[in-house]
Amino acid sequence: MTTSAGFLTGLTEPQRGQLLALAETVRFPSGARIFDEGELAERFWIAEEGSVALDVHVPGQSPPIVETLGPGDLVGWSWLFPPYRWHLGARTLSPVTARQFDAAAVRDRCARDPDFGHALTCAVGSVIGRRLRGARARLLDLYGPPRGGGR
Amino acid sequence: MTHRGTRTVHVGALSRVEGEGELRLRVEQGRVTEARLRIYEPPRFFEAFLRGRTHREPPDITSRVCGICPVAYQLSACRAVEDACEVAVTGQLAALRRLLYCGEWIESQTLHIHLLHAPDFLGYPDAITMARDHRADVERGLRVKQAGNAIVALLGGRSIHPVNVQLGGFHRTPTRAELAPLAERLRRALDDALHTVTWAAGFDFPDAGCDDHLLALAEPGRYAIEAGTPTVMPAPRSARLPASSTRALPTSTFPVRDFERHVVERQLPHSTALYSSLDGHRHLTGPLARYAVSGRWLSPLAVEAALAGGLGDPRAGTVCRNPFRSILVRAVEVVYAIDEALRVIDAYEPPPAPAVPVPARPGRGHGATEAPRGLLYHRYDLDADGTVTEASLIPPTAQNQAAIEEHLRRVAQSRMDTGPEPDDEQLRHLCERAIRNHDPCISCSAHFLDLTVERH
Amino acid sequence: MTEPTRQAVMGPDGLEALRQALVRRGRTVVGPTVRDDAIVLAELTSASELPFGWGVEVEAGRYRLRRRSDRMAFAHSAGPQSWKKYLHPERVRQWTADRGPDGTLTVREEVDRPPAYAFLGVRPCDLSAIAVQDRVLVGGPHRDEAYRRRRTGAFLVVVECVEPGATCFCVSMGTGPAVHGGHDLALTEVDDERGHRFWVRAGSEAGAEVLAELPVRPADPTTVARAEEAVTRAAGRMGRTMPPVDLRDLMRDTLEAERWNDVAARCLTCGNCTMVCPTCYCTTTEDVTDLTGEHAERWRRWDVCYDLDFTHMHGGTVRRSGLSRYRQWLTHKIGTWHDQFGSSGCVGCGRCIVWCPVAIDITEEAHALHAEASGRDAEGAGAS
Amino acid sequence: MSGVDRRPTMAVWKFASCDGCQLTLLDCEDELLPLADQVRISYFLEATSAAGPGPYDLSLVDGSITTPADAERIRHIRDVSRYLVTIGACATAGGIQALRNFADVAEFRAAVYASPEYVETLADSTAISLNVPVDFELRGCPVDRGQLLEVITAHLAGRRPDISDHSVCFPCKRRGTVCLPVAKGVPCLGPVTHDGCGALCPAYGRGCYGCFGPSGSTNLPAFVPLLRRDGMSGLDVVRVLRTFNTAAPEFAAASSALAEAERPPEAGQRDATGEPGPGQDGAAPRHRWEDE
Amino acid sequence: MNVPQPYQVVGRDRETADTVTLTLEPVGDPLPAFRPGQFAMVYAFPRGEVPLSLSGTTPSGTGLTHTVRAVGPVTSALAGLRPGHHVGVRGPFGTPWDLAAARGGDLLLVAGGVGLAPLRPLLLRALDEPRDHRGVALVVGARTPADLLYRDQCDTWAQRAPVAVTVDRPEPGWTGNVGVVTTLLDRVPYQPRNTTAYLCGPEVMMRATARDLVHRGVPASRVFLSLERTMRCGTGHCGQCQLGPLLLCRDGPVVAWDRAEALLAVREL
Repeated sequence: MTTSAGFLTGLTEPQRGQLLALAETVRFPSGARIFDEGELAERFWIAEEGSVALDVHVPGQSPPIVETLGPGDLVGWSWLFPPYRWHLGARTLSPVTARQFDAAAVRDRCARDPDFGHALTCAVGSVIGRRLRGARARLLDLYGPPRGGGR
Repeated sequence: MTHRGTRTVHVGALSRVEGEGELRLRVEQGRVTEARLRIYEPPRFFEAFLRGRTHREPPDITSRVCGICPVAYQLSACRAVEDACEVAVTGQLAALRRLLYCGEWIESQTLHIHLLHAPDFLGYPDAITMARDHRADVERGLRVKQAGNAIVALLGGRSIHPVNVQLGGFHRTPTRAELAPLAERLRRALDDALHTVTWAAGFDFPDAGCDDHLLALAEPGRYAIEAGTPTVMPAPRSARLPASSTRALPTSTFPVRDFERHVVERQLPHSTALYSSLDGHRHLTGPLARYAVSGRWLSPLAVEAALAGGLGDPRAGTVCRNPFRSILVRAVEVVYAIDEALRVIDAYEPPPAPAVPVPARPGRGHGATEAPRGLLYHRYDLDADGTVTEASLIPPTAQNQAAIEEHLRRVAQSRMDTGPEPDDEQLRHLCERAIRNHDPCISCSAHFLDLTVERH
Repeated sequence: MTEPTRQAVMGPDGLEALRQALVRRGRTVVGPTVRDDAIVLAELTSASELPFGWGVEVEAGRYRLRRRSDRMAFAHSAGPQSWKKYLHPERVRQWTADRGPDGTLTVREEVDRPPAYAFLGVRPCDLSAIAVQDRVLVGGPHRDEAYRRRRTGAFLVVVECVEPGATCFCVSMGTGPAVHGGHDLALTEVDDERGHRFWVRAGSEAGAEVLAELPVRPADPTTVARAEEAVTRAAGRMGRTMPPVDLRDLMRDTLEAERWNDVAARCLTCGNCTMVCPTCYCTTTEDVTDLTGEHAERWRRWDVCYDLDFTHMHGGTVRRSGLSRYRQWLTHKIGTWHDQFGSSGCVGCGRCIVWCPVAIDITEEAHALHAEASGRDAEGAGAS
Repeated sequence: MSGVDRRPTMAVWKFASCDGCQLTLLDCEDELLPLADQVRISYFLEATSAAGPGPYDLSLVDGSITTPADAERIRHIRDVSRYLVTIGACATAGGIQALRNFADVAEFRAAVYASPEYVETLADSTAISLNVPVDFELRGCPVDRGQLLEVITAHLAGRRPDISDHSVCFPCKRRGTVCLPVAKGVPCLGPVTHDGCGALCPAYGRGCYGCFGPSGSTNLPAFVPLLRRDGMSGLDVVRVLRTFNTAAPEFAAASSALAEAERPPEAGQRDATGEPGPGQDGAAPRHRWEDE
Repeated sequence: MNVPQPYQVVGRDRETADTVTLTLEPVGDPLPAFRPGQFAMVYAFPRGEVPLSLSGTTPSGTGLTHTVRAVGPVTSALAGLRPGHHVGVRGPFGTPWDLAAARGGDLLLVAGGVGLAPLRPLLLRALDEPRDHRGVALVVGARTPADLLYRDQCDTWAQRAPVAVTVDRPEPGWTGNVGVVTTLLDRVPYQPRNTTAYLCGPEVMMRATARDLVHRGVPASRVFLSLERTMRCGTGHCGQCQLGPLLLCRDGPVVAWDRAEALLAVREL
């Protein structure tokens, strides 16, 4: 099991520098929508402060929250894989400061520098894996009422 | 609602009988033209699936025909298969069988007397309600019943579907020491059973009679239970319905092997039970028949009980033909069974082996015993390795069905004739009582009553 | 006051004298006797009820009583029952509880008064089994009082084993065939040209007192030599062995072995092995109520790790597969018992082998696990 | 009785059966009247003519479903019952009458009745739980009196009934009976049979014949060879598995596998242990209307 | 004497829809003092007994606090009790949370669902004795916000120590974290190598959390889990609570991960 102590810990120091060189710092007020399901994934973020909710649009409901992200977490990975469209939405639950990346530029960098590309892909893969494990754990409904016994 | 004309009265789901059936009466212009006991208890096909089983299996399998009288089924089956294999079970093993059967008589007859039948005479829907006013009587019945069950449980392992009976005898026979506490209990039950006779003698019995042929096993020297020869006491010739107490008529007998030549089963559309007749006549088996053909062989204590119960002296040939008074005959039979059980226990010596061998041989065997409700006949055809190739079971209630229907018709008619025409509810109540006189075992007959009265 | 006799020789009539001496002390004397085609344990109303001249032939899944050519009373291996039947009864009431009209709860501890037992004919393996149950039931911070009341002061007459069965392996477990203490009296049976007799030794003061009342003669060297020789010979005639390794390590290291699949395919999970085992002690509880619901009782009864309910939690059964339940039994018996109670739970009596209807053999399984582990080690060594 | 009757109501229902399991209630001689103080017996045809209206707190169901009308009736009973307990092998596993499931019911009917067309029946005899949801199943042919009382008293106290799923070997050993297969080579179904009787047959020197059906944990493929070792033929094993719990899934699977292996070249209809009939090929009961 | 001692319900707090906290005081002599992590066998007349961990402290010092979730007949009966009702109690049984192991270092408490209950007395003790430790942090996972135990108290604790809460399924209006409890292990401060962790919750959740913590550098011998198996006697005699070499009523319920890991890795052990 990998540590989840920040997305960037998956990269070496030089790679981290290379990636951060492509970033600009952005701020979102509380309650701002960062992106929405189905849009083209042109940017992504690494949260530095504040809390981001991943949500999904359901007609007639306020969007249910699938997971919340905090400082150090990668916000968005759909930009790395075709069709480059967000499969969830994201909005801020508090004022958020984040590093923002241009997806095309990062992909371009990956294409030109396979070592960097590999490292970044692994780091994103590890985040996806962790979220998948979390999703599965929640699917088990471990805290729910006991089942299967009967007797 | 009461009205003259034609109507159908329906008693759905008879209560305080064993099994499921309904009753239908058709009344046309004040005449009861038809009384039908419809058994809707679903068929279970015992005779079909006995085929292909080994000759050792019928006692356990046929036990499951009826949870009320499993011992009757087990022992009729044993007798029939042993007959086919030409083996006779005698001595202490036979005595133990009689003891086991006494247990079933005591518990089953007492169940009927106290829990099913007595509430009719005292005007309660059931024994539990009756116990609010007559707790001592109900408890006394439960004690006697428990003593009967104790016999079956000791000899058989458990009171319903006992496990210890096998062809040739038992799997394990008791020691004298094991029987001793039973005797102690039976002696107390005997006082209770005698008390029950005098209690029941105080009931108010409607005047009724029956003109059926009476069929029961007889075994000169003792009251037939687990063995005997089919014996017929014919219906009185008189055109008048006989009084409830009559004189014995000369009896005739036939061998068990000829049973199916005399007792013929036929099927009617309204019932899953089979009807049967005796040489073309309506006949009745059960306590009235047994008392008529074997009464003189009752033990002195049981004869005293009969006299105290107002049944007359069976040694002098008094026959009871009032179905309502069958409760008294049952109570006397319980006294007899307890008395007899004590006699067997007293004379008991453990046999050298728990069973005699019953090797398979091809042939046909017949067996009949007196179930609490009447004569129960089994017949098996075996092939060389003992496989059952054909089986026939004729339970008492199937034999009694025609007689029961006739009694119903008469009871209903008599009520119509002697007063204002009863409403449906009164008729239903009357019919249910009349049926309970016979303690019909519908599960057995599954092959049985909702009263539907058609009034046209 | 004279020093009580510590050893002696007595004839077979001494057994009845012994029984009577014990009865005079208010004891219920229990010993082996023949019933239902087996040598079972029952209260003895006469020493003549002992199985004189009876032996047994045993194999995995098979037990047959047979006549012996001699008069030996204790020349038979373990029967279907063990002393736990008396010391750790199959069902015991622990308390009764009543709720008063005001809702107050009154709980009364059940303090029964069991008989003072004397066990006549305890085999050395079974003596070890009693010691094992002592450690489990009264050796920890909490004591099982029902056991303690029965065990405290039970008088143990051990008979050393001179006729091991084909399923015996007490030598492997270090529990027999000779006795090594823990008894009140020890007997060794000899039947030869000089007659049928017993070499008797006292193992406690209580034993010495009883011995002093018996019709004995001084121990003669021949009898002692014959007796010792018979026990030594018995040690060499064990029908089974355990693999000569640390079984605790073996069990710990083979939890995922293939062999478990093999034995699981054969095991009926019927629980017979645990029921006949002289050390298996597991229990479950029953909370019973009367019809009014105002009176309740707590009972404890033998339970078995083969029962699905044994590991039933609100979410379901932990050990669902037959494999896991057989593995639990075996690894507990000869492995984790050490961790829990400081000794093996197996004494080598062979009962579980004999009384398993499908002839599963604990020693065979241990050997197979050992072979599998060794094979794996060898493979592992080759590969490196 | 003054005031409101707060006793829970109980109903007893009967389907195809021998009546023995409901009779067991009347056989509780010591407990019957005290029980009636605690529960109102609202519907129990065998014992009372007074039929109280539903719904019922506790329904005891005896018997199996064998007719179209009964299949309908049990659904109604489920609707009016808060807690439904099946009592006995018929209600819990289809009973001995489920032997028809392995045979041709039309032939069975013709064998017993001269005018089979009068008799309406389903091809299969099915357990109640295959027709409606069941809250608790009590085994046995017949049920054990003590267990029946335990189910009722536990229900009254809100306890879980103390009814074990383990094999007959447990109580057999607890009562100190010597094992019949091991000590005498007598075939015994104890190791695969559900406890409840307290190991009655072995105590009477007779091998268990499985009247409580399969235990919670069976291994029939490993067990059948033991019966063969103790002298039963393949057909004997089929017969012993096809008695009072013939349609219990574990027994049905083992008996069908064996029957297939043992099938004589010409399996006549007279062999009640012949080929599996309709209804055995799947878990779900198939109700077919035999009489139209 | 090992029979239930009568205790009287003196307090009852509803925590969630199916969970209540009972405060009990002895009717007669009190049982020996319970330490956080230990459990009692609590008897609900006439249904039976269940093991319940201590979930709090009482001012009297003789009382017991247990939080019980109604999942079966006995727990339902207990959850339905009212002040004045009697129960029977046996105990204390089992191993306590090893608080000494954390002396001078950080304490990290990770709770899942009703697993917060056995950790509460440990937390309260740690908060009461701040000089013994460097810091205390609490991480809590629950199914839904409505399933959170001790919600008001969580707010109070949060003023004294870092408290992070996450839920699997948010409800409208929930503004906190959503996700599994392990995602919070980065949101509270602790120095892994100098941390003692106490986990209580479903076994799957404890396994994942223990692995994550060890990966972060928390020594396996200082990750404590409260394990659960069937318990009948509490006294080490019934054999039902075995987990390999452990008798959980005696050697547990609190077990360190360096012992538990291999045991929990074997299926159906």
